[in-house]
Amino acid sequence: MILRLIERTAVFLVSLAVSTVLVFAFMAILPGDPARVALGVNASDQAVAELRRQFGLDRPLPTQYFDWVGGLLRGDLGTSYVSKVAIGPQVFDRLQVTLWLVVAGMIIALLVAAPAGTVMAARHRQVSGLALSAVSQLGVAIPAFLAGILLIVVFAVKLGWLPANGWTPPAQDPAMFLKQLILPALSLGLVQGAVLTRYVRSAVLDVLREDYLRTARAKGLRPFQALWKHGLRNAAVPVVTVLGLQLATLLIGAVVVERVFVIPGLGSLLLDGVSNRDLLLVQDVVMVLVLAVLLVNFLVDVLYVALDPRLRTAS
Amino acid sequence: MNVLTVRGLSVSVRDTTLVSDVDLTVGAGERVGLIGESGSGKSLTALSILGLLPEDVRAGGSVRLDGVDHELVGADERRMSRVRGREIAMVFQEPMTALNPTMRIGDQLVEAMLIHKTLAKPAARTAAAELLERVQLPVESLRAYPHQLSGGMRQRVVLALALANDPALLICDEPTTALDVTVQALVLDLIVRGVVDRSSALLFITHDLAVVATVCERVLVMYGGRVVEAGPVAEVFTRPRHRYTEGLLAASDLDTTSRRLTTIPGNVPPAGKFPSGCVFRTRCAHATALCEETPPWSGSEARGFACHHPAGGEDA
Amino acid sequence: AGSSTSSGSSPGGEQKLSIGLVAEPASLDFTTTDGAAIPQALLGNVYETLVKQDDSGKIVPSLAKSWKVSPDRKTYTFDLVDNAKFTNGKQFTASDAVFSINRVKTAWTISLKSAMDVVSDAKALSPTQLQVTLAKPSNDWLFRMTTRIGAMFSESGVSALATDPVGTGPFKFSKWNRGDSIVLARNDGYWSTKPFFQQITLKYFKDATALNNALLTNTINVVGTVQAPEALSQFTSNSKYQVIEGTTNGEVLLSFNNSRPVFKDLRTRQAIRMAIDHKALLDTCWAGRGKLIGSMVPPTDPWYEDLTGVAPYDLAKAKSLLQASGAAGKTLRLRLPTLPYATSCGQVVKSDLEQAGLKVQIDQLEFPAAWLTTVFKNADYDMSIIAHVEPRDLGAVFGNPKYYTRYDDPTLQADLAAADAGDEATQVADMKKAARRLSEQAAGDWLFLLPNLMVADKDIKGLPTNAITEAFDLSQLSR
Amino acid sequence: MPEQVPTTCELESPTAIQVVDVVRDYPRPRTSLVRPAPVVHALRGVSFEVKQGERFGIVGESGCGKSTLLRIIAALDRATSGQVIVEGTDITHLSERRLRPLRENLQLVFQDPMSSLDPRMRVRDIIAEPLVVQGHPASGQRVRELLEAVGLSADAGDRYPHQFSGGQRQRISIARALAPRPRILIADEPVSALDVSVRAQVLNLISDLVDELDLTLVFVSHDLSVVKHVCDRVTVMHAGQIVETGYTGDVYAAPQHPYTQRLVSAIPTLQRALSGATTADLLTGPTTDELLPGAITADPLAEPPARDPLAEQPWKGEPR
Amino acid sequence: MSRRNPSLIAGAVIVGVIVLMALISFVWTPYDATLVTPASRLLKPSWSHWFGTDKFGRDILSQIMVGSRTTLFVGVVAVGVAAVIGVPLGILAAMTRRWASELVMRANDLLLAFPALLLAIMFGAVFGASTLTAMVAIGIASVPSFARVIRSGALQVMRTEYVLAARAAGRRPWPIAVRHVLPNVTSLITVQASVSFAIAVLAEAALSFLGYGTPPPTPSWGRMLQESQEFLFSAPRLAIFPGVAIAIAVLGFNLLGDGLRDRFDPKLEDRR
Ligand SMILES: Nc1ncnc2c1ncn2[C@@H]1O[C@H](COP(=O)(O)OP(=O)(O)OP(=O)(O)O)[C@@H](O)[C@H]1O
Ligand SMILES: Nc1ncnc2c1ncn2[C@@H]1O[C@H](COP(=O)(O)OP(=O)(O)OP(=O)(O)O)[C@@H](O)[C@H]1O
Ligand SMILES: [Mg+2]
Ligand SMILES: [Mg+2]
Ligand code: NI
Repeated sequence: MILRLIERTAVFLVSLAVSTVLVFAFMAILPGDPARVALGVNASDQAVAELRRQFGLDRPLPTQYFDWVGGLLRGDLGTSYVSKVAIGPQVFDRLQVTLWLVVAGMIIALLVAAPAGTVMAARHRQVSGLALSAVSQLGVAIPAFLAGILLIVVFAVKLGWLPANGWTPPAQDPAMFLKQLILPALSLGLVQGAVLTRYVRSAVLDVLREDYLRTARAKGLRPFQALWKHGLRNAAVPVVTVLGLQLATLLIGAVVVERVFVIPGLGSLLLDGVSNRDLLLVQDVVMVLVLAVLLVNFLVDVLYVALDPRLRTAS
Repeated sequence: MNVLTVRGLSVSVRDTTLVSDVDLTVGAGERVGLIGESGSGKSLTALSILGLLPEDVRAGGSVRLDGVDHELVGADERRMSRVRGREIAMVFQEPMTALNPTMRIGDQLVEAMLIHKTLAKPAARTAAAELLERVQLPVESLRAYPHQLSGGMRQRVVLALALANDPALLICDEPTTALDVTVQALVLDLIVRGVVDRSSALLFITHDLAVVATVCERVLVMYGGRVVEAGPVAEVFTRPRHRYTEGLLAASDLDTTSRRLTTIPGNVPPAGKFPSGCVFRTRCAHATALCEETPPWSGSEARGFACHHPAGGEDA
Repeated sequence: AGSSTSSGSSPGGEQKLSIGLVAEPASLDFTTTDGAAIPQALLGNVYETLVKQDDSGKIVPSLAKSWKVSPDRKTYTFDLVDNAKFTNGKQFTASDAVFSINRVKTAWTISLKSAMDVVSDAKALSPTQLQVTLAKPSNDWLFRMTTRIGAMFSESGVSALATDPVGTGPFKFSKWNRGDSIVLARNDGYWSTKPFFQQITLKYFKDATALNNALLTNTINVVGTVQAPEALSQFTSNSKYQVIEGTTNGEVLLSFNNSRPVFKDLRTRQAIRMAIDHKALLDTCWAGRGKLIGSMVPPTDPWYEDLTGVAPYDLAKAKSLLQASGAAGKTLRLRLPTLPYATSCGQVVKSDLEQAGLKVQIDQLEFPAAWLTTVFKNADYDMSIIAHVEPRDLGAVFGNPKYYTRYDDPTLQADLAAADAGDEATQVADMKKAARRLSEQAAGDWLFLLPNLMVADKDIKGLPTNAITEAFDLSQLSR
Repeated sequence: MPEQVPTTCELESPTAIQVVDVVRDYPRPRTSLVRPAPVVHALRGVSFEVKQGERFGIVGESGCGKSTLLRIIAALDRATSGQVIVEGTDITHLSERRLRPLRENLQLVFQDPMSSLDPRMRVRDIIAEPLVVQGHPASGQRVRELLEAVGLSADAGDRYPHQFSGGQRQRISIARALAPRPRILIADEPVSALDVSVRAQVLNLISDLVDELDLTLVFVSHDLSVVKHVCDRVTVMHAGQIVETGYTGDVYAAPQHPYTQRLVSAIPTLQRALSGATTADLLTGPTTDELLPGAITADPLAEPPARDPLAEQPWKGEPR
Repeated sequence: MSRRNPSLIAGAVIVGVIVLMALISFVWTPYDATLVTPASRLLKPSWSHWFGTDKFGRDILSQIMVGSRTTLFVGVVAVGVAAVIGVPLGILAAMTRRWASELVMRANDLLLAFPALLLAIMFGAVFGASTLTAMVAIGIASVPSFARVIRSGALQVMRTEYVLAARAAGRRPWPIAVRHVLPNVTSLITVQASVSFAIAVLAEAALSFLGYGTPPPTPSWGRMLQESQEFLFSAPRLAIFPGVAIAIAVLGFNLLGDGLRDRFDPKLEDRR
């Protein structure tokens, strides 16, 4: 088990190293000179050259790369070319915002999906199961931003129950934070929940077909008890994978919802960075996202081991 | 006195009848075998006794268990769950998948006893260890997960599970087909000893004539969803009356001095495609127009057959 | 209703206001970072200039109480106020002004700094008197002093311009929640009339609809620039809100790359202007809000003339002109920045021109980066659409052959030079000439002038009708 | 058909297959970065000879290495060490191209009648595949001949495997094996998945064909009674090793090795049962390894763990 | 068989209608979908304009019809890229030696760290925002899921005895891949493709919303939705039609995927 962890950690670290190269290389081919964008269009070539020197953009690419990676290792993400402020704290702040949003969304998704998916599977031949199935199919088909827009129209503009957009850090005003979190988290959560529901359903259906569930019933457990005691943990394994992947894709996928609800998250930072050609910022944000995805995958792997004893034995 | 009484059991899925008109009794401490080739309806018969048929499959007829005051066919889950694992226990065919892979063996055993509150928790743990010992597994197996055990060991765990609450009736559905002969020998012995010690009744399903002959006292032969012949093992296997039983016995006799084996012509039809009347008539060398009528049961329930042209009978 | 707001009067009588705007600045340093968003937030509020423009476009005193121009129009003497203080506690003196003017040439990097090239000398005659000498007479210089070029910095306050601006204005910079808002607080040591609001938050929205929704749900009190004019109806019909409609400096220009052979022919350029039904275009893409102008001059400039009649909509004429010039059937690349009005108008332009016999291929270039590089710097385009929002930018856009319009017209350049050097009357006359020539030569097509559209809570007072400067003057606002 | 008495083949007939000290180790996935990867010793030095025209049986319990051995004989897998000589040619190190004569000469029939036929190919193409691969003209005539030889109607060629019963599928599998006119037929548990009545049909078919075509037969089974019926000679394998080889009748009647003794006694038969044998009688002989306490191990036969649940489900939680 | 598979039927019908609509739009639409006619802007649905018109006076039905071409194009490109790269990769990973296969799958996992939207934005920035670049990016981002599914399917096929039989007959690895493995994973490919199709349609909508998708004036449902935003209160139908179109298309492909999965699922088929 320890060895498996060591192995997974090694894979994680190597993937991380390879991704830094990929991300850096990708940024290097991005057209648009960051110095020129920062200086405006009529800037003299001389001023541009000066700025390039100041940012170290005139050095050979390998030097720039190792400088950047060295900085990352020290936890120093550098200084933005455009706004001239340290990137680290900014990315950290935005990441927090996105994490709140994504985690709240996933919790809602899970709260929706776990019972709905289970009921759908357990009653997949009955009207209630089919109806739920149809609803979730529809949910899957609605883009999150459309859901967001609809939620705003109904709950913010028409009913006026909640603010239409904006973001307040929880430390500043917890009540406002919650109010502003609800709608965006719902629009992420309901749509992701619909997707997740389908996975829960198929995982539970698979488990329902397993022989050991029949054994459990032959022991005298009622169908629901059997599912609860023997099925859920086994069904959790595939669901955890999907959950991990959703969490990872949502970190960037939330950008659409961030746009609709005017939330200063990591995704909007990335979009701003791209349109301002704030190269270093983009590079850092992409790296943070990649790190997050790899980390989530790593954790999912670890969670498997906890869930599935078959993975634990090392003879 | 009969532990299990099955009368006119039929099983059908949508418009196809898979099992029809099965009568079957198992007396206390009696070991009854149910044999037949693949698809003859053995498993469905067993599952309908336990009420564990797959979803869209329906059972009809009557299944009564001694000591249970209600009909088992069509009983609701709540009542059935009290019978399952307590009065009737079952060992399934596939030992590799019958156990929950994420739960320790000990916990699965203890659970079996806690469900029916036959024992309190601490006592159940000791009982679980004893059970393992009975099926000749080391006590350490309590802490093992299923994947750490071999197929034979798992099948013994399943057997231990089934025996946990001293059931009145144990049903084994091909419990050893997935096992090697040496392991099969051990498991068969454990099953027989288990039921004899508890003086439980045993309904043993297999397609292996030799196994059923070794384990059981009485045997029922199924074909095409019907019981075609029944009787004491020694009698059915030495003087078969139904032509199918006769064919089966011949085909499984590998001890012939001839290099060629006797065969039953043709193939087993798929479910629902069995002929009307005598289900065996399309493959029977003795079939006549008479066989288009369903043959009545001849003889008693304890020894009888359903054939218009029985072997060793009037035309002998 | 019912939801809490981030503004409004709190029990202590502290007045707060929240204004929704579209483009968030990338930095707070307009000396090295281009773009209109920084002066919009800081100029006139945090930084002040010696002179400023009033609502009607006239140049009026600000940090300079008065000024005199020498007869040769080359020497300007300013009398400065004596009670202005920077927010870092330093007194504002003439030497700060000298420092600020000289610093433009040495430390600024943005292109606009060239407006200061004409200055040959600046010196402090006394702590309250400043003398600036120009190399040649220039009307434009004094005007540019009303823009960010003329912003007054403290010698000891320029170390962290990007994050910590220091000025003499009615507000001081308080906080920047990046990606969200900039907070300005009242400068209680302000030398002149102190603003009404204690705190003003400038909230930035990338999405026009979100901006409207924020007002509808009381998250903000003012929509600073309406980017979705079609949605205005929901406010006009609601008595809780006031809608302000005025003019701006933003000429939405359908620019031609005049260096391309196809645009060398005057007939082609004229044909394009005539093929476009400007009225219908304004109606479809900006909900009819805005003003049709026939040249590069907004109505608030002294030399404005209505030139919409120079090239009236005439599809038949456009067709025949295109036939005559041989441009009919050619494909032109219309490379649009990703901005709402450009995307919207581009589709109308395409449709109109195609009816006249041209083929138009639309590309979208991400704004600012990709558009600036491709269209603006490399002039790799046939046509584009962009609003030129700098004040009095006719000369900048068409007077310089190296500019992205690549318009090289010696006659026009001569007119512009004369206008800059002459007295006020000459300036107006020459500029009118230039504007008319531009229109007749069809150097581009002026689709319309962006309106100054604002929506605010009914009780907000002091909102400017016209937005003709770079600044958004917050000090006049009250409730 | 005249009845045939099992004949032991003459000793002087030439050797068809010679297996010399074959070892096969399978590496298992590493569990440690430092320790060497654990190894499964599937075969631990197996040697035997099969004469031409002989019917040779191999029995042994699950996992003892029977299939591995067959794969090595058929050059579908490489031995870790040792030699396999088929009709005089050492095939152990031949390149795939030089193996062509072997591929024609030696053909296989597998256990699972479902999994050994490609469900997406017509029976005709399945049977013709060995011919096509080896560049023979795949005439419809030959396919019909083969179908007929295994007792299927000629129109069976147009259908797909799932339209046949288990026994019929096994016939198709046999027809395919016979297509390139092999001299050696290797059958890996060909009847273990079949019902008794079908088993009899298939066993008869194999017997008949082997006689008719004068084939050398290597027949693998875990069921000693089947081997005893089909084969002249048998070798008993246990844990990757051969424990006993001899004429089937002898081995069955008088097993020498303790393992063979246990194996033979564990086989339930009708005769013994009817003469009163009980389950306890199956258990004579030395006890199984399994019975030794503390034998909890990772099951070598366990399926690879469900590491990759994702793989089974297309991912659709993508950007929205 | 499909008699009892409503998902499959519903999915096939919806997808069929979309394909038909796209095909018809090449030869006929009620109006020119890109022609700006200020005179008829913002018309309510009527007999002459069934779905009404947008702010440019363009007929919405015509735009929806032409937009279905974009939708299909998007799906075909994204799924095409994903399948063309992912399927061989998956088969390769199943058929090669352990370390090579491990390498392929690790590279695949790495790609998983670049979610579709991120990749699309980065591609858009480098190669310019267009439907094609966005969809190539989405396609590349879908490669991992294809490769994984195909690999696990191919591994199962590789374990079957008919592959062993083919080898015994003398077939080389690549012919086996083509003759036996590929045909037996086609069902998986089809299922995965229909699901990826749905993902691509959603991604296009999201990207158009962010301004990284289909540039105007090419009609696209995603962009129509984005353009309709300022009319949410005055003319919500502008959002409803494309919104419903997207939802129905995604629903159609998802249903098709589910239906195909049930159709091909051996567990469901073998269930007795
Ligand atoms: N859920 C079901 N739906 C349709 N047919 C079914 C179902 N379950 C079983 N059958 C059919 O019923 C028949 C009898 O099945 P059953 O499982 O009882 O056979 P069996 O005698 O146990 O065979 P085996 O030896 O293969 O286990 C078979 O032909 C089977 O195909
Ligand atoms: N490709 C492989 N990789 C690793 N181990 C293998 C491989 N093939 C076989 N083994 C191992 O080698 C041993 C012998 O396997 P083999 O399949 O030859 O047994 P068998 O006698 O044919 O068993 P069965 O009767 O179950 O078919 C087993 O322990 C098996 O797990
Ligand atoms: Mg069965
Ligand atoms: Mg084997
Ligand atoms: Ni009969």
